[in-house]
Amino acid sequence: MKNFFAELINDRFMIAAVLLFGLGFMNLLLQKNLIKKIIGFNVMDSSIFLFLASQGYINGRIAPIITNGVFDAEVYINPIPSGLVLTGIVVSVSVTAFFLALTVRLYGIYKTVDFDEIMLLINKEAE
Amino acid sequence: MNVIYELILIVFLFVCAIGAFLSERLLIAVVIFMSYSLVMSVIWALLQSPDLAITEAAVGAGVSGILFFITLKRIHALKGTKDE
Amino acid sequence: MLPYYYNIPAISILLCMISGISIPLLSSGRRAYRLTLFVSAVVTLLSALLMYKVIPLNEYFTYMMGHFPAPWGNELSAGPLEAMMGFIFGLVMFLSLLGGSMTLFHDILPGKQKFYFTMMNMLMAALLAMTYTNDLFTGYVFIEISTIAACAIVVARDTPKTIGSTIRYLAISLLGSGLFLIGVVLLYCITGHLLMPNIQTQVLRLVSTGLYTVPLTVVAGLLFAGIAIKSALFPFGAWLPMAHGGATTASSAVLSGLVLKGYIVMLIKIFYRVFTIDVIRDLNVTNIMFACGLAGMIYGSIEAFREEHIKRMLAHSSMAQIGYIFMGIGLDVNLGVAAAFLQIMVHAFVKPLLFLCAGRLSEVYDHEKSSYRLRGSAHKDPIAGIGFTIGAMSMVGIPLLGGFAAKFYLVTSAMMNPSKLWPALITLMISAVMNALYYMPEVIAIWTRCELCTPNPVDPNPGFDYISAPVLSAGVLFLGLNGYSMIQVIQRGLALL
Amino acid sequence: MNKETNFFKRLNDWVNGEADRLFPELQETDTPKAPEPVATIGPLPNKDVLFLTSYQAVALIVVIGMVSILLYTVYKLPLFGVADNPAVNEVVERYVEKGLEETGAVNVVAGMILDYRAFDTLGESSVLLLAITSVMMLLLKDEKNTDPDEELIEAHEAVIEDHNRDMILQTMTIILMPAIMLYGIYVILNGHLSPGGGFSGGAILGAGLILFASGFGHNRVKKFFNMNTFRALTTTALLGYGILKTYSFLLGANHLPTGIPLGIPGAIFSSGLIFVLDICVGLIVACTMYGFFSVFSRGEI
Repeated sequence: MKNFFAELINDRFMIAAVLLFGLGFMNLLLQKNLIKKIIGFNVMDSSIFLFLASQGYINGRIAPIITNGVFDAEVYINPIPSGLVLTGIVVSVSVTAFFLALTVRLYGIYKTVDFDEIMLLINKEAE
Repeated sequence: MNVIYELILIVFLFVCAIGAFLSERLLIAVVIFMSYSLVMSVIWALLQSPDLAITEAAVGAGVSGILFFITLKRIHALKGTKDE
Repeated sequence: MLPYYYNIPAISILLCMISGISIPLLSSGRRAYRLTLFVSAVVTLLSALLMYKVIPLNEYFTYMMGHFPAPWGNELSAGPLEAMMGFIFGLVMFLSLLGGSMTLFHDILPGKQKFYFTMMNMLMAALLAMTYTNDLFTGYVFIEISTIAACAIVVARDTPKTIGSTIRYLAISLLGSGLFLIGVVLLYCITGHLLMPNIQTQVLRLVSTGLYTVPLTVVAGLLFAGIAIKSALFPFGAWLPMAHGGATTASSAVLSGLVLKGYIVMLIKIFYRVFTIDVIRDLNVTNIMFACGLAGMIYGSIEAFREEHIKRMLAHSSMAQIGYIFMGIGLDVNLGVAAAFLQIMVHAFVKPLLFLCAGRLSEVYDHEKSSYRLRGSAHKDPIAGIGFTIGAMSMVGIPLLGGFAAKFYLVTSAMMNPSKLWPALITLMISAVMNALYYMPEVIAIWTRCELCTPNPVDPNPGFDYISAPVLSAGVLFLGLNGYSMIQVIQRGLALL
Repeated sequence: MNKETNFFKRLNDWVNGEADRLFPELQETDTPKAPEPVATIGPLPNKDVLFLTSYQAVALIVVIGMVSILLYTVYKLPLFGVADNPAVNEVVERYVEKGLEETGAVNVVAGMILDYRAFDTLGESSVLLLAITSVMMLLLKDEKNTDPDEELIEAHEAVIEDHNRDMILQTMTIILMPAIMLYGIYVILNGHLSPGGGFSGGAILGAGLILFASGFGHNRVKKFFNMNTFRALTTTALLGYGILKTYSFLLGANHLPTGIPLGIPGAIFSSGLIFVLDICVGLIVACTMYGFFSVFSRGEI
C-alpha cells in the first residue's frame, strides 16, 4: 500500500495529465457553449503536452542547453519531448483561432453560442 | 520539498480547469483559463523545459487569451462596452 | 548518389507546400486556380514516373529529409503502394478541380477564392505527406494540417449551414487528433522512437519479452480510434453527411474521394510498418474494425436510402463504402487488406465522378438538389448523365466496373477466413441490395423525360465534359477490367511495407 | 447558494468598478442584440430530449472508461523521472553529445526542431499560415459577412475610442512597448543560444503590436503595418523558410554538403541555417498573431 502511494505521488504529472485529458475531452464532447468547448479543447491538448513533457524529465538533470562545454548526455534531460510540445502548442493555438472565428460567424447568424440550439436552428431551416 | 510545490501547482491546475468549465460567465471562464495556462507554464519551467515555459506564457496565456477576449466582445458577452 | 526518382516524394510534397504559400502573392482567384491545376498535374506526372520506376522493380526505399538518417531525422518512405496513392491523389485532385470549377467560382466569393486554393494546395501536401511519411509525429502534424484545410474548404462556401456543419466537423476531428496524439505520445514513452522502422524493432522486442503489453494494446486502440473518427467509421461518422453534402462540388469530391482515404492509408501504413499486421491481429484490433465496418455498411446504406438530398445521399453512401474498407482490413487475411486497398482506389474514382455529375445535373434545375427535382436532367446534359450512370452502376456492382472487382475480392478474401465468412457475406449482400435500391431509382429518374419541367440552359464546361468525366469513368472501367493485376501489384506492395 | 452568487456578483462589480445598476445585465444571453433564440426554437420535441440525454450518458461512460484505461496504462508505464526509461536512448545521446557539432546550436531543442526534425517544423509553420488564411476567409468583411447594425455600432465605437484614448493604457504602452519589442527580438535572435526561439519570440513581438494597437488604435498601426506589408512579410518569410529547407533537404538526402558555415558555437552569428530560420519563423508568428487580433476585432488588417 505504501508503495502504491509512493508511486502515485511519483507519477503525479502523468496522473494529473490523464485526468485533465478526460476533463478536457468530456467538455469538448458535451459542453453546449462553444466558448467552453474551445476551452475544453485547449485543456485537452495542454494535458497531452504535460504528459509528454513529464516523460522527458529526469530527476536531477538540467535543461538541454549546453553550458561550460559539458557534452555528457548524463547531465541534460531528454530534449525530444520539448521539441514535440513546441510544435504542438503552435498547432493548438492555430486551431483555437479557427474555432473562435467559426464561433464568431455563427453568432453573427444565429445570435447564440449554444451549439445544440444552433444545430436545431439549422435543422429547422432545412425542413 | 519540490514535490509539495508541484502538488500544489497540480491542484491549482485542477481547480482552474474545473472552475473554467463551471463558471457561469464566459469572461470569468476565459480569465480562469488564462491562469491555467500560466500555471502550466510554471510547471514546465519546473520540468526543466524553459523553451516550453516561454512559449506557453506568450502563446497560451497571452495571445490566445486575447483572442478569446475579442471573441467575447464580438459575441456581446462582455458587459460595459462603450456604446452604452 | 541516390537514383533520381528517390527525390520524387519530397519534391511533390514541397512543391505543393511552396505553391500553397505563394498563392497570396498572385493577383486573382483564376490565376491561383491555374497554379493549383498545374501543381496537381505535375504531382500526377511525377507520381506516374515513380510508379513506372518502382512497380516493375518492386522496390521500397526510405528518404532522409535533411542530413540525418533514421532514428535522428525525419524520413519519408515510398514503394509501389505509396506511388499509386500519390498518383491517384494528384489525378483526382486535378480532375475534381477541373470538373467543379464552374460551381466553385459561383459558390465562393471572388475575394476569397485565393484562400480556397491555398487550402487545396496544403490539403494536397498533407495527403501526400500522410501517405509518404515514415515518422509518426510528422504524420500527426500533417493530420492537423489536413483537418484545418478540410474544414476550410467546406466553409469556403459560406452559407449558415456550411458554417454550422464545419464547426461540428472541426470539433469531432479535434477529438480524433487528440486521441491520435496521445497514442503517439504513449508509443514514444514505451519505445523511445518516432520513426516507424525503429519503433517496429522496439515493438517486436516488447512483444517477444511480454513487457508493456497493456500500453501497447491501448496505443493500438487509440491510434485506430483517432483515425476512425477522422475517416468517419460507423459510430463516429455522424458529421460526414452534413459537411460533405453542404460543401461546393469540388470540395465534396475531394473530401469524399481523397481526404477520408488519406487517413486510412496512413492507418494501414502504421499497422504494417509500426506494429506489423500480425501483432495487430493478436491484439484483436482487427475484430473491432470488422464489427465497426459491418455496422457502418448497414447504417450508411439505410441512411442513404432514406435521404432525398442527392449530395447528402452520396455522402451517406461514402460512410457505407468506408465500412467496406474497414471490413476488408478486419478480415484477418492479407488478400482482405489488398481488396480494401482496391476499394480505396475504386472509391477514389467513383465518388468524385458521382459528386461532379450530380453537381452538373442539379445545375439543370437551378441548383435544386432534391432527387425528385432532377427528373429528366440527363437529357439536357448527357455527359453528366452517362457519368452518373457509370458511377451508380459501379456502386451497385455491375461486372466490368471497379466496384464489382473490389466487392469480388472482398468476397474471395472472406472465403479464406471461415470464422468471419457468414457475417461478411450476409452484410455484403444486404448492402449491395440497398445500393441498388437507392442508386437505380436515381438513375431511372434522371433519364425519364419530364414534360412539365422547365430546365435552365446549361453552360458547357469543357473541362468537365472532355476531361474530368471521361477520365474518371475510364479509371473506374480500368480498375474493373484489371482487378486481378491490380490485386497482384497491391499484394506485392503490402508485402514490402 | 443565493447568498454566494450575490457575493460573487458584488465581487465582480467591485473588480469591474461598476455600481449595482448593472445587476440585471449579468446574464450574457440577455444582451440587447440577442432575440431570445429559445423562443424561436420552442420547447424541444420529446425525441430530441431523449436523444440528447442518451448521447450525454453514453459520452460520459465512454470518457470515464477511457480515463480509467489510461490511468491503468500510466500505472504500467515507466516511472516518472528515472534515467533508465525507454525514451532515453541513442537518439537523445546523439542530440545532446553531437548536437552542437552537427547543428551549431547551443540550445539542443532549437537544433532539434530546426535541423534534425525540420520537416515537422515546416509543417507547423504552414499550420499557422492555414489558420490565418482560414480566419481571414471567415472574418474579412464582405457581402455575406456584414450586419448593418453591427457596422453602425462599430463605427460609433471607433469614433468614441479615437476621441477618448485611455490615458493609463497609452502611457504604459509608451513605457512598455520598447522593452517588449526589444525582448522579443532578443528571444528570436538568441534562439540557438538560449531558451526561446522563433515561436516564443514571435509571439512576444505579436503581443507587443497588439498592445500598441489597443493603446493607440488600429489606424496608427496601419501606417506601418497594413494588409500589403502583412502579406509580403508572411509570404516572404514562409517562402524563405520553405525554399531554404527544400534546398537543405534535397542536398542532405543526396549526401551533398550544403556549403553553409556553422560558425563559432556560442556566437550570435552561428549555427548556419538555424539563425535564419528562427528569424523567418519569428516574423511569421508575429505577423500571424497580430493578424488574428486585427481580423478578429476589425475584419481587416
